[in-house]
Amino acid sequence: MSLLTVHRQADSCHLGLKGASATQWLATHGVIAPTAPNSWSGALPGPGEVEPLIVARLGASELFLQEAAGGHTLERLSQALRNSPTGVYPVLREDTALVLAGDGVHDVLAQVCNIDFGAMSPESRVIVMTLMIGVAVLVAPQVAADERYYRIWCDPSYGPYLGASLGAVVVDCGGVCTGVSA
Amino acid sequence: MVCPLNGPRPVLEFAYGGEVRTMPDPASCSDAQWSDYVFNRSGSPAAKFEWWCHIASGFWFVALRDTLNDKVIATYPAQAARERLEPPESLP
Amino acid sequence: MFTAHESLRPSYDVVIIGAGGHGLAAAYYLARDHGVRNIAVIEKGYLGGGNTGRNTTIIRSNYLTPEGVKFYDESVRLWQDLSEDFDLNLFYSTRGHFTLAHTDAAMRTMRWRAEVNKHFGVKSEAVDAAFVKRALPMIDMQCGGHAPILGALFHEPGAIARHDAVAWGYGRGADRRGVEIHQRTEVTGIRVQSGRVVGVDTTRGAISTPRVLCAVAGFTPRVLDMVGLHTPIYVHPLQAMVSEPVKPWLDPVIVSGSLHVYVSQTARGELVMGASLDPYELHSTRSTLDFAEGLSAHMLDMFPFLSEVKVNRQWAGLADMTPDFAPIMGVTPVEGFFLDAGWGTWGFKATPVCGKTMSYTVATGRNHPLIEGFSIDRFARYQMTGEKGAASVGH
Amino acid sequence: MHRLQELPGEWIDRSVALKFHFEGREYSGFAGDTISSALAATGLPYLGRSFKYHRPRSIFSFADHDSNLMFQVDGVPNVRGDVTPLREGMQVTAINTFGGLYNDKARILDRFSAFLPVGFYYKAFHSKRLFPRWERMFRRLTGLGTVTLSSPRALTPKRYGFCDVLVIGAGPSGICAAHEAVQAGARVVLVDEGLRAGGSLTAVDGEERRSMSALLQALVRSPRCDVRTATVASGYYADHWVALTDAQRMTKMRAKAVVFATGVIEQPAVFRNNDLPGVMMASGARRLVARYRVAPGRKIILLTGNVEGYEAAVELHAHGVPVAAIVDLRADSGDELAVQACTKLGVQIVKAHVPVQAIRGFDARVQALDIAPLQASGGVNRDATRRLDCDAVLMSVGWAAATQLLTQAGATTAFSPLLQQFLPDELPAGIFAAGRLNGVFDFNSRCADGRRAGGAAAAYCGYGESRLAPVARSTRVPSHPFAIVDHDSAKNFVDFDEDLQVKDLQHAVQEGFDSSELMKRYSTVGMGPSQGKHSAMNALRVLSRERGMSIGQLGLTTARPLYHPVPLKILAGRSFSVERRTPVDAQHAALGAVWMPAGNWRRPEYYAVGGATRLQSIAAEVSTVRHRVGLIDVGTLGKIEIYGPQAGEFLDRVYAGSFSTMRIGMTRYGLMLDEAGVIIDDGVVARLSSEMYYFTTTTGGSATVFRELLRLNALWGLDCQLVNVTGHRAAFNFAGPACRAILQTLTDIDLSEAAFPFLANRVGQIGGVESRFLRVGFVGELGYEIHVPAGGAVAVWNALYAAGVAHGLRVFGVEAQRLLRLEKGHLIVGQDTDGLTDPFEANAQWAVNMGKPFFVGQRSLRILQRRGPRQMLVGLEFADSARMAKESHLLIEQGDIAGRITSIARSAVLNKVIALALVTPQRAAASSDVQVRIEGGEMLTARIVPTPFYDPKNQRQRVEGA
Repeated sequence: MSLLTVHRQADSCHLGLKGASATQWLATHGVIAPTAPNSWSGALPGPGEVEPLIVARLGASELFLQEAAGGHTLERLSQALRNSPTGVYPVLREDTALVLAGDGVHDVLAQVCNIDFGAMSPESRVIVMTLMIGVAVLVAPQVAADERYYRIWCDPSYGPYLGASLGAVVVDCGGVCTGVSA
Repeated sequence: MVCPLNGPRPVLEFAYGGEVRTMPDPASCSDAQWSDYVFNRSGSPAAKFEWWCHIASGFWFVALRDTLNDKVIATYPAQAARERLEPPESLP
Repeated sequence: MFTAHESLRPSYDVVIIGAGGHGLAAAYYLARDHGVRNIAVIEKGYLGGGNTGRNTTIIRSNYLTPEGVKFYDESVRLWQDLSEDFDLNLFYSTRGHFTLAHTDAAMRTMRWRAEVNKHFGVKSEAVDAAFVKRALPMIDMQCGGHAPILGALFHEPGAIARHDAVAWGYGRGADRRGVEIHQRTEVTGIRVQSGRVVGVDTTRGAISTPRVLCAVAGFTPRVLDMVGLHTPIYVHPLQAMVSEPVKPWLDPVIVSGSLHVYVSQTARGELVMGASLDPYELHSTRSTLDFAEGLSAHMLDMFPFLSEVKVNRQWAGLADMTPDFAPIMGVTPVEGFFLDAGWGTWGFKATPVCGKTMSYTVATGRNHPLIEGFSIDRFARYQMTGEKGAASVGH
Repeated sequence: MHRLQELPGEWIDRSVALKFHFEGREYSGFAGDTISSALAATGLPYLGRSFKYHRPRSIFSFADHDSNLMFQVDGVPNVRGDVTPLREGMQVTAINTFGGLYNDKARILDRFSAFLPVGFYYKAFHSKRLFPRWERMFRRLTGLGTVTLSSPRALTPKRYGFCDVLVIGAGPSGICAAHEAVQAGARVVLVDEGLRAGGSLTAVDGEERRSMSALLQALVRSPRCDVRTATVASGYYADHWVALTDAQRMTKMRAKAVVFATGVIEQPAVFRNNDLPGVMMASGARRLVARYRVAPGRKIILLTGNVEGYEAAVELHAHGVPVAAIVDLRADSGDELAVQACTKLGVQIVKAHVPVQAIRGFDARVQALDIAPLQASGGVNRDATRRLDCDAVLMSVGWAAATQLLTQAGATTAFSPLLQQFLPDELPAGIFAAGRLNGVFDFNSRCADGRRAGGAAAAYCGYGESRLAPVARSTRVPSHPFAIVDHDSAKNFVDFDEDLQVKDLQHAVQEGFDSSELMKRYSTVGMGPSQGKHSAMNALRVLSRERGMSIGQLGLTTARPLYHPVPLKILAGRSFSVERRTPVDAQHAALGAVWMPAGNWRRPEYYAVGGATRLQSIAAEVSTVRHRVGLIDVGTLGKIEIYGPQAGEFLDRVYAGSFSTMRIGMTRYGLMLDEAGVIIDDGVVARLSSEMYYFTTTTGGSATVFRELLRLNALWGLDCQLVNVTGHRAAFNFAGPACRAILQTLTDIDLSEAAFPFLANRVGQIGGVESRFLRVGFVGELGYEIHVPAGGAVAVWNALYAAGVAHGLRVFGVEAQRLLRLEKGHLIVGQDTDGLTDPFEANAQWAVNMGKPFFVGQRSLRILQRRGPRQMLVGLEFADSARMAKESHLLIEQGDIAGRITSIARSAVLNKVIALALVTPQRAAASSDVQVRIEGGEMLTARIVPTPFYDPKNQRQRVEGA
């Protein structure tokens, strides 16, 4: 049994990349992006722990990276991007990052999103681009200690709304929220 | 609706972009041909090639959809819109 | 009420495709006012079974363009006498009509419509929030906090009527004047020779006729294909739903563009509710759950106390839309082929005036002055009639 | 009616008494009772009134369509007594009465009913003068329950659900179908509208029920099955999308396959006074007795036309409710075993008789039934009518298949003359039907049919193979075709919701409403709350008889959702309403922002400071921008980046101006058109490098414009990439004579006129935050739009604010900005243009480069150039500054409309009222006077003047020095 929570990660950093050479460029900087569309790679930390780096491929050609506070990879990459490498286009990502975890997580998701997350294997490391109560989101199902949890990213202008709405559902389901106002 | 990028999704996740139509050459066409292109539509039900966008990913593609019964027959990458589109041999 | 005809005659002076309100009204006025009696109205389903029987029965004339206002005002005038004309109670009920404005841009549009309306003698006023609150004390002026009501366009003559009865009234009136109404008869082709209409093929045989009026709403493109005419008409479903009867509490018709709701309470006590067009082309009158969900949520934004009121039934019609939200009426490049189409979501309220003007047009071969702004060639001439601003959800 | 002795298996808990009020008096029921069962047990003679004639009515079907037993409960209208559990303290009243149920003044309508035939209302009261008066009377009488206008909004959670096989109906066939599908490995959801699963079996104890209970227990325990009772499949929608509703919530279930085991609905016999309290369906009586232990009467006549009638009599007897007589419509039933069983119980059996009329007793309930022999010819020998005393009449004459949901799913049905029932004909892929719905009536067959359908559904989803053979349909006739008996005095009801009698339907047919659909519309049969569940089949039989056509030829009317009515709250759910906020939303609030909606955003309309009025605040904000420095959040603008070798080419195609040739570090106004040449959006385009541009769109258009640009990019296939950074980047406009000096203290960029001229752009930093500076002049003063990543927005805003305050800075809102731009004559797309305005009409041809090879709308502009303008956007100055026109007031010339004000404001800096107006081209010449009609019809004179009104030579942008 673990408590149902929705948590806003205010301290993580993000970077987006587009362009035909983005994957290759990233590799030259020591970061390997997954090859399958709509998938992510990275270490698998627990819901409460920080993850070093998540690298996601959105669609076929766009890349999205999240690094927890304390990491330096994204800073290094950003510096390198100032040289305007050919065929690599930086995408400003100031996403609001939320983590939904605990017992009843699927009940919460079922109230806000028309995707059958329960049937999805977390080992497949997919990224789901979908609408959640009217907002375009990225969702990464993850698993730690046999428990499912979900990372959710959205455009920061929708962040307060999505956080508060998810928070309200979570509280309704007996959970708590941190970093968002329910 | 089955998005070529994101797989099967509820239709609410998509925006409709109208029928795929071929623009006449603006330099050589007549006013009548141009206004026909701008305004007129093939409004009758049929299997039509249409623009659809998966909203959450901003991904545009072409769907062949029967507008009589809302059945999506096939989907194609957006590049198909630049090519000459022919419906598959056998339509359901 | 109606005569059943065993078979079609070999020829008619006029063939009208579509036994909905518009087609029957045209037949009625052709017979009554223009002395044309040898008319067949061909209907593939049953009388009044299309959009006439599927609409939400709102009647108003508070449009945006001078063409629109004059046209619908004439319609409202005709409406008021129809029950007596037909000797049939249409339950034409003047209820007043509020188009709520939730943004300052909407307020500007309301004032625009009010000013144009008043210019042509149509009773409309842009009213402020306090007026709305006085007239509708039960409404949540904040609309759940999502869309505060800033004011409204109040249109006093706004009305509702028993929709089916309109078709029956015109049908009976036409029938009594010798018009033949053939139900369950489908037009399969229209014969055109040298640019002139010469006949119509149906599932019950061929007819020769020099004049064909097409009044088939969502089926217009299919009929136009038969004569090879291109128009901008596109067809989207328009859905509606109705509640169980409750004791009357809502007198006027309420429309909210921002919330995509229109609602009135019928003489039976039911709430008839609608929203905006479905977002993509479809020629099927299926219902969707999304529609019922969205409309219910917005109904409760305005009227939270209806939470426990039950929705009885959903349905849909096929709306034939044009780019400028104005109809396409009158003569066409095919001689003898007349069009009454592009009615989108507002055809019901125009039923009488369409009958009047189209009967004139069919009888004389010339467009009636009231429909000149709606001609089929206005797109090629880039002379659109910009009614779009009045019709965001303006049924 | 009275309560019977306790029996094992009953659904009520006699240890918990519940007190409630009905019509103002206190009564008591038990936990587990429904409102109707508790009321029935009180012995009250009747419990409700009919819609139209206010006839007394009581329990009829007891199957969620007793629409005359809907109640007002604790302020909630139209609560269905037959399915709503009783609660302690409930306040229950009958609906649609005038003076209470037992003293209803409107009951007089029943006496006039002979004069109120169907269609009557169409034929009367239609004088134009009198109708409003009649209508007021109708509106008092109409409707059912009463809405409590003060009741609060209820928010319910909705959820999405997913399964392989959805089984609708948990009777024997449904249970077996679910079991089979679960065994095959499928994820199954089994729903039933009843409070408990088991369907028709729940009333019967015995081997059958025990075997079903065992299967059901297995399903409940299975992790792959979800059994939901008291859950209605309210509507089938495309792609196996089914709305499941219960008292609390809706689940939108996406199934891969659906098994319909929805069963059949018992249908009434139609004879005079078949609506009297005490006349009811036998199946309803069985449920009432077995579950709630309420006897329908002490002297019961059972009217039957099928074996179920005899079975009912045997069962009722076993439950301590003897049936006095069975009247069988048939001469030879073929149900000899059942007949013998009843005879053995002492039941009098009368064969080949039809009910002629029920006789009303002093208490309004049935006190006798007149029956007459049915002759072999089909005629009724009324001379041989005889009267049987009774206090209840139970009807078991036939069924209608619950095909409503199945046909919504696209299945076709065909009428079986043998079974007298519509049966599934063609089923779409993934749709299966089983059980009595499928024409399979005896218990073992229903189970087998359920297993067959469940297995096939699982196989359809990829679990196992469909291997079970079809089950033969019943050969025994469950429904009697002649259960409709005419009577000269009518009152033989077909539709109990709408009080429709046989003659009403005959009348409709005679009037020419002779198809199923037309008859329904004219008579309103089936349009009441029960949606035809007890009336559609009999109405069709009447129509069939009148027209001499078979039922199959006529066909059922289309059954649309919802299956049972669903409250708005259940459909609405929590009702999320999307809202966007800029990163400095909290800063606005702290500064006193008064909000206005802008699309999904909220924006400060102005800032209320120190008790100033709205107009004073706006005026002060404007003045500060004109004389000192102002700061506005423009972060709601759409913000797009485009990268790639062909980025300039792309912009050349989508904007009317030229951008591929624009120098790096410069910014230019862009006008976007649609294919018809109409202005749809505008913004500024900044070239940041050779292959990278950054541009803005209007707030309202940002999402749709970006999506359309993506489409065009996909269509054209140019070598460029679009990125929408609208929410990821904040934007502020820092403007006013003092802005440059202040800004220079915050950034290392050289802001001097020479280094950073008007319409240039630069990238630098403010407080370590990467910032894009665009020197634009929307408000008409020296100014910089500063675009920064959302994460740094608060820091930059605070820095600008802090640095500016010492120089008299004020933040300003949307209203002040509107006035400032109006003084500059800048148009707002959508306000100063309408849905048909082209660039020539908007005086914006300077932003159009017709010499380019192509841009969207260009070809149409060539046509529009020749057509000439239909209206022109002009500036107006008003002579009289005391009275003011409003936006949308009309220009009038010789009685005709000559134009319309699109923007208007009182300009303090110019000391006059200025406006933009769209006018007819004839009126567009400068320096001419026009008349504007304002409120009350008064006319104001205005003069057409060139724009900009303010600083026409743009000298405010050429301020030298830092």
